[in-house]
Amino acid sequence: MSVFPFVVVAWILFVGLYGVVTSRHLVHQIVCLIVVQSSTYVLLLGVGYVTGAVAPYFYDVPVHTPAVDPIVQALALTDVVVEAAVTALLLSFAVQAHKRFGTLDPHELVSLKG
Amino acid sequence: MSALAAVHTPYTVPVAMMQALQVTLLVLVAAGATAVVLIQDRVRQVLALSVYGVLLALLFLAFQAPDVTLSELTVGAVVLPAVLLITLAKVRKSEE
Amino acid sequence: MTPRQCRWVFLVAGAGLVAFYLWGLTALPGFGHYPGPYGPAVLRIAVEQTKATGVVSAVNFDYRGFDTVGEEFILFTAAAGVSVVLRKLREERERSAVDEAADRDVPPTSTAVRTVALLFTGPVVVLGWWLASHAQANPSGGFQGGVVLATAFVLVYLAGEFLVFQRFSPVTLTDAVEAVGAGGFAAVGLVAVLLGLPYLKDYLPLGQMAGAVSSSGTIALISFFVGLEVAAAFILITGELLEQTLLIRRPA
Amino acid sequence: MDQLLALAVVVPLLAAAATSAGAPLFRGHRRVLDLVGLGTAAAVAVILFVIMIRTSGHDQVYWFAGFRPVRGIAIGIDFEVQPLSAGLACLAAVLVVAAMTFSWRYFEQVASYYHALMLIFLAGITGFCLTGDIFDMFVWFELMGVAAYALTAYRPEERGPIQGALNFAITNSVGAYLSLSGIALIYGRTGALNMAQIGRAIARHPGDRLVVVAFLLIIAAMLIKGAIVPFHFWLADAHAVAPTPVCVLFSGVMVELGLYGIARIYWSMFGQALGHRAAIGHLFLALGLLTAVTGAVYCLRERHIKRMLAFSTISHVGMFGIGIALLTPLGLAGTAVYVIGHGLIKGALFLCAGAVLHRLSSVNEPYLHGRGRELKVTGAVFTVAGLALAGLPPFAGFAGHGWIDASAEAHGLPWITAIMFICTVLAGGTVLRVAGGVFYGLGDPPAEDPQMAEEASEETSETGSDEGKRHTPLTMVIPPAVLVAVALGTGVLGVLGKLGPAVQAMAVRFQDQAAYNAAVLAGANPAHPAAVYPMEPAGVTLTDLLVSFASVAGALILAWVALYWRRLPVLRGYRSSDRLAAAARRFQSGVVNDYVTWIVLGLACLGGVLTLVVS
Repeated sequence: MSVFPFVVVAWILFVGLYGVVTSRHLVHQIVCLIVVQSSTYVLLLGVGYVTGAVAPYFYDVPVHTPAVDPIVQALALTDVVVEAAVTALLLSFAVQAHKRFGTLDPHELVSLKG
Repeated sequence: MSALAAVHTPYTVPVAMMQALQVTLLVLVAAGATAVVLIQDRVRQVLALSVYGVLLALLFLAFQAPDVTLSELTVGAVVLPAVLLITLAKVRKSEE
Repeated sequence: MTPRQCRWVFLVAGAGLVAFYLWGLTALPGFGHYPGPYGPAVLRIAVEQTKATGVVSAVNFDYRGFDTVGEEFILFTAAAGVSVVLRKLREERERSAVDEAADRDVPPTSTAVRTVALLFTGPVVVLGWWLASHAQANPSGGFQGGVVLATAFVLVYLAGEFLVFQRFSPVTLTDAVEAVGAGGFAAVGLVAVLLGLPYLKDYLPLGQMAGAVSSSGTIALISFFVGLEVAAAFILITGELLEQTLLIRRPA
Repeated sequence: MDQLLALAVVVPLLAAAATSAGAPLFRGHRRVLDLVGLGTAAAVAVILFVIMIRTSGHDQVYWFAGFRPVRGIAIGIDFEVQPLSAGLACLAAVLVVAAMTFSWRYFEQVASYYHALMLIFLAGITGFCLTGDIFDMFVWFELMGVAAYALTAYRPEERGPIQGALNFAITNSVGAYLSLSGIALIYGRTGALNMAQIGRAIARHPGDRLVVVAFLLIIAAMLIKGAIVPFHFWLADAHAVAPTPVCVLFSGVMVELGLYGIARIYWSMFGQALGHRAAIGHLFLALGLLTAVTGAVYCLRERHIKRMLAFSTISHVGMFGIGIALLTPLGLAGTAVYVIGHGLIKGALFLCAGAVLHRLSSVNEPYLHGRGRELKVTGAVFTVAGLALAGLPPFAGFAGHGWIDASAEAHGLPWITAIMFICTVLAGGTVLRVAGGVFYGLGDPPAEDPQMAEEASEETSETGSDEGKRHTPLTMVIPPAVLVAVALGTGVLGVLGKLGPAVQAMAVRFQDQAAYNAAVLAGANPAHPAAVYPMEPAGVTLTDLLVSFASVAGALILAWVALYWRRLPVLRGYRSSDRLAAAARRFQSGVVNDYVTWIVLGLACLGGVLTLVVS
C-alpha cells in the first residue's frame, strides 16, 4: 500500500500522455490533457495523506485532532481552477480551428511548417 | 517504511477498511483514466470523463479532502463535460 | 513523424520517462506518512489565528491567499480569452435563437426536463450562495459556491431557451461582475497596504466564535468576491460556447 | 518590508480588472484604455526599476499577509527580490510600454480585452520573477501562460494564430503539469514550498534520487517555455503568428524567463543537493549549443520575417543557456546583460516588422524585395538593430557576449567562443540580408521555394483596411528607435566598465544559496556572499573588440552572399535541396502530437543522463 497510489499516479500520467500523442481529434486530445492533469491531483493529495487522520475541518471535531495535510488540498483546489481555465481556452481554440480548417485532426491542422 | 506511525483519533475509520476503500477507488480511477483515453467516440468519451470525475471525487473523499471532492464534482464531473458537449455540438455538424 | 512512428517513439520514450518518474516516486516516504512540517505547522495555529474551522479555506484565503489571487486571475484571463477568441467576427452572421425546425441543433426541451430544471434552479442558487459564504467553517468556499451558482444559470438554459439564459446573464453585466470579483479580491488585499500592513493581511476584527461567518475577518469577504468571480467566469465561458453552437453561423 | 514589491504585481492586476469592469463606459473611447494601459505599464516599470536600485545592496524579502517563518518553517508566501530578478521584470515592463505605444495606431479596432490581457501578462511575469515560493511560481507561470495563449489567438479569423495558439497551449500545459508533479514530489520529501526551505532540507541528504527526478520535472516547463531544443518546436509556430506587439514580449522576455526559472530553481533549491557538479553544467552546455546551432540554421533558411526572428530568438536563447550553464558569476552576469541587450534589440526588430506589415501588408521576404525603400526610418532602425544583433560594439549585447566568451575561455572551453561566434554571424547576417533586400532593394530579385512563399504570404495585415497607410504613424517609428537607443546606452555603460563589477556582484549573490537561505529564513543579509567560482575581470579587451568587429564583418559578408549568391561562380549552379527542406519540415511539422512526443523523448533522455551523472 505504501507505493500503490504513486504507481497509479504514474500510470495515469502515462496513459494521459499516450492519449495526447496518439489523438486524432482535438477535443479528444484536450480530454486526454485533462487526464494528464488529473494525475497531479492524485499525487498532491497522496503525498499529504496521513493514515488514520481526519479531514482538516474542526467544526465538530476538537481542534488539534491529528488531520491530513491541508496545504496539498489548497494546492489541488488551485489546480482544479487551472484545469477549468486552460480547458475552456483550448476548447474555444478548437471551435475556431474547426471553422478555419474544417477538421479537428491535429495532423491536418497545419498552416506553417519548416 | 517511514518511522512515522499511523495516527489514531476517536474519529478514525478502521485503517484496514479505509485502505480497502482507497485501493478499490485507486484501481477504479486507473481503469477510468485508461477508458477515457482509449474511448474514441467523442460523446461517449465525455460521458466517461464525467464518470471519471465522480470516481476521482470519491477517491478524494477517501483521502480526507472533502473540499477538493466538492470542486472535482462540480468542475470535473459536471461543468467540464457540459462545456465539452456544447463544443462537440458545435463542431459535429460538418463532420456528419 | 507519421502517427505510427509517433506512437512507437512515445511508447519507448514514455515508458522511459515514467520509469524515471516512478524511480523518484518510490523514494517518497510511503503513502500515509506525510512528514510535514508545513501542514502540521499550519494545523497547529490556523484555527486559533484565523478563527476559521475549515483549515483548507484558511490556507486558501489567508496563509496562501496570494496564490489564490493569481488563481482567480487565471480564471478571469481564461474567460477574457474565450470571449476574445469567440467574438463574433465580421463575416459571421448571427441567426435568431428561435428554434427553426429545419436546422435544429438541439432536441426540443421536454416538459419534464423543463419542470425539473426550473424546480432545481432556486435550491441550486441557495446552495451556491451558502457554499460561497461558509468558506471558513465547512468544506466549501467561493470557488465551489461560484461554480454551483453558474450551474443554476445553465439550468435556466436547460429549462427554456437560450435567449432567456442571455437575458438572465447579459454579457456586459457578467463581464463587469467578473471583473469586480477578481478586482475586489485584489483590492481587499490592497486595503491592508493602505493601512500600512503587508498585502492581504487580515485587518478585520476577528470574532470569538471559531467558524462563524462574522468571526473570520477577510476570509468571508474574499470568499464572497471569489464566488462572484468564479460564477461570472463560468457563466461567460458557457455562454460564449453556447452562443457559438446556437447562434453563430458561417457567412451565407 | 517594501510595499512596492506587492504593488508591482497587484497594480497591473487591478488595472486589468478595472479596464474590464469599465469596458461599457469606455466603448468608443479607446484612448482612455490606451492611456490606462500605458500608464500602468510605465508605473510598473518605474516601480521595478526602483526595486532594482533598492535591492542593489541587499536582498528584499516580503511576506504576504505578514506570515513570517516560524522556527525556520515558512507558513506563508514570500517575494525574494534580487536585482537580477527585478531587472528582468523591469525589462518586461519596458517592452510592454513599447508594445502598447506601438499598438496606439496599430490595431484598427481593439477589443477591450487587449489591454487587460497585456497587463495580466505583465503581472504574471513580475510575480514569476519575484516570488520565492515554488508553487507560487507555478501559479504566476500559468497566469502568464494563459494570457499568452489568449494573446496568440488574438486574431482568430486566420488559420495561423489558431494553430500557433493550440500548439503553444498544449505543449506548455503538458510542461506545466509535469512541473506540478515535480513540485508535489519535492513537497512529499520536504513538506515545504518555500524555495529556501526546500533547498536547506534537501541539501542535508545528498544523493537522494527523488531530488534528481523532481529537479528534471520542475524544470520541464521552463525548458519548454525557454525553447531549448528539442522542446522548442512550439515557439516558431506561436511567435510567427501572434500580433506583432505581443511578439515583442514573447521573444524579448518570455522565452528568457524559462531560463531565468531554471537558474532561480537551481541556485535557490537544487544546487547544493546536486553537489554543484560540473557534469550538470556540461549537460546544459550541450543543450545550449544544440539550441544555438539549430536556431541559427533554421533562421538562415527562413523567409517569413517574423518566423525568422523567432528562430533567431531560439539561437540566442541557446547562447543564454550556455552563459548560465558555465555556472560562473561572469557567465551569469554576461547572460543578464546579453538578455537585456537582446530583448531590446529583438523588440525593436519585431516592431519594425510590424511597421512593414502595416504599410505593405506582408512579412514575406521575397515578396517585399525592394518594396520597403520608402520606409526610411524603419529601414535604418532595422539595419542598426541587425548590426547590434551581430555583436556591434558598444551595444549591450556586445558586452554580455564578451563576458560569456571570457568566462568560457577562463574555464578552458575556447571552442564555445567559436560556436557562439558562428551562431551570431548566422543570426545577425540573416537579419542584415532582410534589411538589405527589403529596405534597400539590394541583391537579385529572389526566386524562392514556392511552398515557403505561400506559407509566408499567409500572414495578412493586422491593421485592417488600407486607409491611412500611406505613412507610418510616429507611434510605430519612435518605440523601436527608443529601444535601440536604450540598448546602446546600456552597452556604453558596460563598455565604460560601470556595469561589469556591479552585475557580477549581483550574479554572485544570485548564485549563493547560503545567502539566499539566510535572507529568506533568518532575515539576515550576509555582507560577503561566497562565489562558487571566483570573480573574473569583466573589462573590454582589444580581443573582444576585434572578435566583435569580425562577427559584424562576417554577418555583412553572409548577408551580401545571401543576396548576390547567384552571381558567385562557386554557387552559381546551386539549387536549394528539396530533401533538405523536407527534412527540416519533418522536424518542424506543425503537428502538436509530434511536439509532445519530442518533449517526452527529450525528458526521458535528460532523465537518463541525469541519473548517470548523479549516481
